[in-house]
Amino acid sequence: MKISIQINEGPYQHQASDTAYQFAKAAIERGHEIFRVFFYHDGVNNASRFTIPPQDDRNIVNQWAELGIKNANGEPELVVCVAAALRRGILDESEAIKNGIDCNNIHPAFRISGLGQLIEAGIQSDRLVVFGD
Amino acid sequence: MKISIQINEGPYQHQASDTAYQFAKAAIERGHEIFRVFFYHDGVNNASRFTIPPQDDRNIVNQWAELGIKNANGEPELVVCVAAALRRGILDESEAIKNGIDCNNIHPAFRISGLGQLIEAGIQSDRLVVFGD
Amino acid sequence: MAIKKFMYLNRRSSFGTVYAIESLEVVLVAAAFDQDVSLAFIDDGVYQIIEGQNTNGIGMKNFSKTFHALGDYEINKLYVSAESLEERGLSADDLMPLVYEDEDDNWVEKSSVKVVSNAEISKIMSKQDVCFSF
Amino acid sequence: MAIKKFMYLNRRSSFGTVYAIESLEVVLVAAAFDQDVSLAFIDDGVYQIIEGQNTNGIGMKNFSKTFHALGDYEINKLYVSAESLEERGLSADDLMPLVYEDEDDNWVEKSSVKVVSNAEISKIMSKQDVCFSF
Amino acid sequence: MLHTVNKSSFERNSLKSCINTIDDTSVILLIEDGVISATKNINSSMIANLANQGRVYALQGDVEARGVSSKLVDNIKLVDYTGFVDLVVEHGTSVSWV
Amino acid sequence: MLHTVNKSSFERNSLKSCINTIDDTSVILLIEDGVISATKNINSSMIANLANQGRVYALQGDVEARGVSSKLVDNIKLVDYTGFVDLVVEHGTSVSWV
Repeated sequence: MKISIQINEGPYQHQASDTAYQFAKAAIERGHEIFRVFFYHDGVNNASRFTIPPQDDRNIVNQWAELGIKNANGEPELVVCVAAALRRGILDESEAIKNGIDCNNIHPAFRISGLGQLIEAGIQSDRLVVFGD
Repeated sequence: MKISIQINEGPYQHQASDTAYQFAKAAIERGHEIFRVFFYHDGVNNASRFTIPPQDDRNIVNQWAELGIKNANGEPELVVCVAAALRRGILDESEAIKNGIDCNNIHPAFRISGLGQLIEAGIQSDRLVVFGD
Repeated sequence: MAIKKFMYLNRRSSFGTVYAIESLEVVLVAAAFDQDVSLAFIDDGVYQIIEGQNTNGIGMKNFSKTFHALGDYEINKLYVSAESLEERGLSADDLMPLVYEDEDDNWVEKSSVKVVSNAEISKIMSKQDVCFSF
Repeated sequence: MAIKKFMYLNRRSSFGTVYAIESLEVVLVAAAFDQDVSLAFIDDGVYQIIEGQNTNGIGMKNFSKTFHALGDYEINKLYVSAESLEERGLSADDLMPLVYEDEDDNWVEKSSVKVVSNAEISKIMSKQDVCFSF
Repeated sequence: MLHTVNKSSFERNSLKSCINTIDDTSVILLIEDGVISATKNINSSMIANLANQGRVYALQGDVEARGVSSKLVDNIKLVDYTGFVDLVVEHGTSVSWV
Repeated sequence: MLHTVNKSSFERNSLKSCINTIDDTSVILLIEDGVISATKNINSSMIANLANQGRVYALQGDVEARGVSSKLVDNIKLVDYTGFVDLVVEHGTSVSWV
């Protein structure tokens, strides 16, 4: 089955991203396809390549990245909502340049796109599961 | 009176930072001293200089910065907990270099420091008010 | 492409958290996709469409007017829990008069807001393909 | 410098949100400041110190053992709401046996956990100079 | 003491816990979504008595934002942010029921 | 349908709202702090009947993390993350009571 996931909360503060990750991993192991993971609200903070958790703790951003969720064109299907991301300071190279900021902080396993990608995930997938606060 | 503030949530997702800002502004206008604002948990995300809210919305990070809360040595007293910040990807230059990251994202009106600064704020201030989820 | 039924479940009030405004942003985008869209307002979500919101005192954007735009996008199924209203001492009269023009009925202006029981919301929910919660 | 009375108010369980572990991190730092420290566990906060937590299944750090270290830092006033325990079907026997050695009483090992009524927590709270909530 | 509550009594248990724990001299300030608890609703009995004693405040900006100015329980005292600051100064230790 | 609830019935109203709204064929999966509602406590009557009908699941990892394995209401079905995936696949549309 094609399953998509929406994540509304950032890493560490709430368990949402942890649970969603365990769910996505289990779904893949079960032979399902994760069509897309859409990071919305504070969920966009899961995409920061700047996170440095303590050594004895899990690295949530890297866990997501290592799942390697991509589409047939090899593009990441860990998708970060652009409006929510800008509001919270998650930038890719193009948004950084556009806004005159010297640097980006998005992890390369993620990509920034519009809210239409969430609707599309709902249309294209057999199931959509939301994880939030 | 000396008043300190603890903020547990990031910008936009929760009203906590907005309310704390309005409170701090009113306290200063009332002639009180804001001894320190300590950003903990997701509160550290208030310190990102990368945030770009929509043009018709408030810029919470800049609002805090414009309050210009500093100590007698001219150092910012908008203090971000280092452990919480690293976990969530808020870095100053020194932490970025130490962790091999090419860039920092902290707004210059804030500084990163340890949890001891929160305890010290509790000791030194006449009042401490917490804003959270 | 088959039309899917999408429900947006709104359970929180507007300014304490960002969920309400960012939910509305999704709904407006969804309008472009020609799907079947319903909004459910239960629990404190009913406060999202209460009449007379004024954010001057809190320095935040008053986006409640944006709900009036939904009708123009043919989003006109806003289900409000009667029980949630009643528990909160509210009635349908306290809500914003959100309307749409019915193209199948000579463009007559009709109300988009339907106050229904939880049992009815349950039935409507059961027919959805996708439920977004914020 | 005068000693101040600090209370840490814990109202949430351990793994659903980060507040519990980051609160404990503050308490451990506070120990170095020689202030008077009390911890209150009410509502779902009582689950923070329940015996037998095992996080193997959720991929998160089990920091519950860290509570055992508090006694070594002379943090030995852990007040647990009797009403909160009872509502949750729990009793003092379900809690971790957290102890300290009393330097004023020949280093006898004593319990750091005191199950008290909300009325008693209220009295203790009234005497605090600072209350941290997470 | 000053106790602040920032969530609706419908969504969370924080107001109930606060009321269960405060002493006779404490006051409550409802802020953010907490002002929903200042309205006449099925939970109003939780605060009606305290309000009659003049011990319940609500942040005016939050009340107006939520469109409930005309629906408040009797004897709730409205304050602005300056009033919030004054309450913090007057009432000693602050406890946030976040 | 599958309804997930991730908060304790003591802290929030989400379980109550879920139960008030679901139809007779829906099942509930308690995850994260939601598993607290799977324990024997003063709120247990909310789910006891649904559990007896075999319609209440709880995520085992979350139950064990919170140390409440021995305190569950009768007939709660424990699942791991794979079981969670299977519930999503079997029960059609998922609703998250976040």
